[in-house]
Amino acid sequence: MKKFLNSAESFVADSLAGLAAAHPALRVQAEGPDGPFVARRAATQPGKVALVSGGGYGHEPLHGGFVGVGMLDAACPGEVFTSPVPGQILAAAQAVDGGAGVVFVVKNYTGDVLNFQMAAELAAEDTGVAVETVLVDDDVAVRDSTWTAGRRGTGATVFVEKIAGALAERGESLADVADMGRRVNANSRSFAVALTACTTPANGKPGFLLPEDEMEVGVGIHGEPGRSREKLASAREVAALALDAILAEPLFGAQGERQDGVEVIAMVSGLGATPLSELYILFHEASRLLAERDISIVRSLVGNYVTSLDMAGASFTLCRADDELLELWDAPVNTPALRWGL
Amino acid sequence: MKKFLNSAESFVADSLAGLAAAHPALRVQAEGPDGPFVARRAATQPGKVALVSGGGYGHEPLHGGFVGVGMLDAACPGEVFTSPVPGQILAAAQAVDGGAGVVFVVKNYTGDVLNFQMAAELAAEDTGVAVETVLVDDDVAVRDSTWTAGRRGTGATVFVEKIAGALAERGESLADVADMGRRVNANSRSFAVALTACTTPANGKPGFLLPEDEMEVGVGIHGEPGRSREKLASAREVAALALDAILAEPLFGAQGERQDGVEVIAMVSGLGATPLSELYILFHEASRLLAERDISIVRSLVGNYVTSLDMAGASFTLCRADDELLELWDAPVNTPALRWGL
Amino acid sequence: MNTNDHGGAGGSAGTGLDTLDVAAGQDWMTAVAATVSAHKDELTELDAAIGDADHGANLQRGFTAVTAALSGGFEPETVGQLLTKVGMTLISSVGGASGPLFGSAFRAMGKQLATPEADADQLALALRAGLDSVRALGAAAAGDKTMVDALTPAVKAFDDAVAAGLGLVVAARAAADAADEGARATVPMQARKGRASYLGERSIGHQDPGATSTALIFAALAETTARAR
Amino acid sequence: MNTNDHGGAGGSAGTGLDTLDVAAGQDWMTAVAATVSAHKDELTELDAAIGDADHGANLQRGFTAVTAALSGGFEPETVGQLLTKVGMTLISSVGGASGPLFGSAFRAMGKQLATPEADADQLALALRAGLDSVRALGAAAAGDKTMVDALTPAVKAFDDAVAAGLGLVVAARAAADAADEGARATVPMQARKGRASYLGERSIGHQDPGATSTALIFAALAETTARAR
Ligand SMILES: Nc1ncnc2c1ncn2[C@@H]1O[C@H](COP(=O)(O)OP(=O)(O)O)[C@@H](O)[C@H]1O
Ligand SMILES: Nc1ncnc2c1ncn2[C@@H]1O[C@H](COP(=O)(O)OP(=O)(O)O)[C@@H](O)[C@H]1O
Ligand SMILES: [Mg+2]
Ligand SMILES: [Mg+2]
Ligand SMILES: [Mg+2]
Ligand SMILES: [Mg+2]
Repeated sequence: MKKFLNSAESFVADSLAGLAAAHPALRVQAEGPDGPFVARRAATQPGKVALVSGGGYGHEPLHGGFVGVGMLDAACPGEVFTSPVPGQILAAAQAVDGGAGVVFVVKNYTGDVLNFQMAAELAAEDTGVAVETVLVDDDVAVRDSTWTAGRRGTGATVFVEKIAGALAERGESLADVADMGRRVNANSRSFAVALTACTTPANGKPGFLLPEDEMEVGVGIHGEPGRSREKLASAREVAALALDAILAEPLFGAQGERQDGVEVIAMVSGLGATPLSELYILFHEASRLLAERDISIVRSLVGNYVTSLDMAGASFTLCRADDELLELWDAPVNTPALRWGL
Repeated sequence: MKKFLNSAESFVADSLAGLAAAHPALRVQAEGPDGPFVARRAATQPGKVALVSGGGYGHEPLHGGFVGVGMLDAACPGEVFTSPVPGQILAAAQAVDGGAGVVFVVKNYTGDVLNFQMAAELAAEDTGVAVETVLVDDDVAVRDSTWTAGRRGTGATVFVEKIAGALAERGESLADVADMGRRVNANSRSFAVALTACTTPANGKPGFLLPEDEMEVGVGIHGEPGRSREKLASAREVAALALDAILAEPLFGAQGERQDGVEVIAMVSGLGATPLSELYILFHEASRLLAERDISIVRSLVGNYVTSLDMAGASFTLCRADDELLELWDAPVNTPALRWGL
Repeated sequence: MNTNDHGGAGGSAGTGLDTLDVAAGQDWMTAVAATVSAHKDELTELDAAIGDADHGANLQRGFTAVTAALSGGFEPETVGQLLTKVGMTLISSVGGASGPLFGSAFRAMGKQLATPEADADQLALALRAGLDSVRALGAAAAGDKTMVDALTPAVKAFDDAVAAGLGLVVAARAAADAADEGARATVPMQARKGRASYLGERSIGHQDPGATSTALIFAALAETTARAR
Repeated sequence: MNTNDHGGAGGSAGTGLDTLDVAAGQDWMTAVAATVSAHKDELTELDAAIGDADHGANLQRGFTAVTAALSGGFEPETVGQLLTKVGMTLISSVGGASGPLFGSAFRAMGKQLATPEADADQLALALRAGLDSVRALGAAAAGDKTMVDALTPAVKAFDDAVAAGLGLVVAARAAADAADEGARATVPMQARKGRASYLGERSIGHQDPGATSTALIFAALAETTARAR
């Protein structure tokens, strides 16, 4: 295993210590009965709805890198690829509640869902903190059905956290902020492709072995194999494959037709080990393909936003936008990984 | 070779097209007799000194990602790891000159030095554009001597571009902006360690092979091997190794002594394939080591800023700061890769 | 992986325990912690194939925390208090899917056992409550390729043995065997719950990690009860 | 790598060229483009070992551009115009260290050859000017493990042959052999200029890519001049 670390056991704690050292505007509550969690150093403005997210470690900058004005109030990192525990989530919620309640932004994985659900129950039973939960489930690589765990939450999390975070900053109500989060999720779809597996510090070896000329198509962000293994394809083909899967969703209009007037926020996120130069190539191809369908990219992110440790690969996320969403998108934000207007 | 690309030949052009698509505030002059270069879409304010940098492709976000208000006016990308050519640099300089002259920020590599030098000569001979050149040579892994090509330019480039860019934005003179760039360079030192080699699209295979339990110490950003090959070490040891090399420089005070009052801007940059979680671990260790010597980190960057394609590794850069440098560091900047206050 | 490598212990009704008291409950947890540690890498590898390669680390972290929680001056008066503590500790230390699921199973069992010494009938009811709580929380049905596929046959085998009057040792052994068989039966299943469901058909051909660790927990129970005190 | 694989062409004074006219100059460049393409991967691999793995691609791009520049209706009247064009084209298409260095070498040669047909003496002077300009620009001395270590002995061998009255074909052959030998002599050197200098002692044991391509350029000259028209 080739990683910069001191030990698998201290991976998360050491990394959080680095986050704290690098970002004085954040405070990191250390591991323990009340942690770990990352929060803004400044207390929540009374009356402002707080946003708390979290999930397994290994997706940086998600979620700790999105804590700050205009986005999250706190993030709860679990162990690598392991959801945080209820006590930790509850502690974060209590720490950042400004009296107006807390929105949990939860990626749809059984572990995250159950642990946040237990935290919400504890909050209801033992504290006065009102909680609403927004489930993020944007990954179209997962064939959804009522009988399964449903789609995974991936790239749309960034959009949900940014846009609902901006609404919270305006002083809107718990219900409204949560509804906005749900709306952004409903408007968003993702698809990812991997060129290599990732290696968890605890496991020490790649989750799977991929020959030089193959790629995993429809992967998630936890190192699991994807829907299928295919021959390595050009950037153009990879972008087409991902966008075809995403645009098959009725959300983006009838398939095969030109979509005059459809506007999207587009993200191409690296999965951890793919350099920016390649992400721009994918974004170029994606923007060509969308232009062909008359879908306009009105805002975009290209970079490492939702990653999977050291996996080489990229995810594509589109969020169908409207004026309200765009206004909230453009609102000032000041976090380690997303910053503008401040 | 596992990369998202269409062809080795179109790698740079496709990637620049993606940069252009993602950042409407930038314009990308396509390849050709006058290109490629990346420039701000808005014309240079008359009287503002323009900053032009450039170098081989493969170091993204350097340099194109640092074009924007408060930093560069234009960046000239060469082919992968190949410096740009004089005509391209001259075209960029002419395009962004606002009448107050142009500062070339040049990383100290023979190719970059010669090509920028020729461009400067052409500017002097054929145009009215006044040019000053700032050479960046911060990499202490290279044993310097009057007989060699000198130290490489790496991480300090970001500091030079940010701080000199801020001074230019204030309307200072060509000589002053260039001097500031030189001062930042003189105040900065870097050291990098690689866990894997990188693969250029044209070559298609890694530049060297590194066993699972070894690392290259003192590498540059062009895939060349480092000063020595060592057994893989812990994050703590890697940080110590890098900082020992950097702090051996008299710039940071007498060695072994506590350095009360020494303030630095610190950067830990990934080399391309190293995830943020690991960079934070390294930053944590670096901040501990500096604290032990009473050196204060007053500003910091942790992320992928100066990369080497898909190399796994990290570089450490320290810039000895003072009030003037910090004020310029804190000045507003709006580029794809560095943004605050705007 | 054959999870039945519990090292001897025949389980003939004569030599082991008739009831599970607090001390035996603690022994059970010690045995679980040991077997989880011993099988950590195997659990992780099963999870790497169809999940996210953390199940071994998750359970080791959890049962290390359980061991610590039970040793640090904690003196439960009832088996229920013990198992509730186990459940709470798992919930607060494991995370992931398995933390809340195993955690609530132990909590549900704990609720049923407000006694310093549980007999086989009481344990049967408690195990059933544990299963019910996993099903209520995770909404997995039999055949979904989850821990439910080991838990369900284990609880049934325990029930059947108790109903047949065979006593704790035999019931625990029967449950362990059934759990192991149930775990192995997940191999050909296509996952419909948990991370493995994301793989669709590609989940077929791999044994479910949570079902496997469930079998380890039952094997530890069989081992503990079979041991003469 | 033996860069002398110029395929036949003995170089006996009788069969080849006595002078280099514009057409022969063009042939030379065609031959350089061909040999650079043929050796692209080898040049890249040499550069991968002690540099940045782009020398093959750089020169292929450069001489492809040269070929295009010379074919597109460009009709130079003097050898100087031709070589100046070659130099300008290399400067504007190669980048890296080798672009300006080779480019100014050809430009400096071009300045010396304001004639439709250069004889061996004129060429000797021009080659010397090329070497001088590389040394002025790159500041590399003999032994620094750069193209200078192929260029210097090549120019000297050319000079010596011309001074001995041996004519163009023999001079070019001698220069090519000397360049090749010079390139191979870079193997044990420790680099003091260019990227390879960053490696310190680790640069020892590898042949310099720029010296190697220099030898290819001289081999192409020998081949071109040796060929009967
Ligand atoms: N909905 C569910 N119901 C029952 N068991 C489940 C469910 N989802 C997952 N599991 C079990 O949890 C196991 C995975 O646990 P673990 O790896 O620790 O958590 P995670 O999947 O969050 O990484 C699976 O092997 C499966 O047996
Ligand atoms: N200062 C110098 N003087 C002469 N030749 C040099 C100098 N620096 C580098 N070179 C030559 O340039 C060659 C490298 O060219 P190339 O790989 O195309 O450029 P780069 O080093 O910029 O990638 C080296 O092998 C060496 O022969
Ligand atoms: Mg997990
Ligand atoms: Mg180069
Ligand atoms: Mg798991
Ligand atoms: Mg090179």
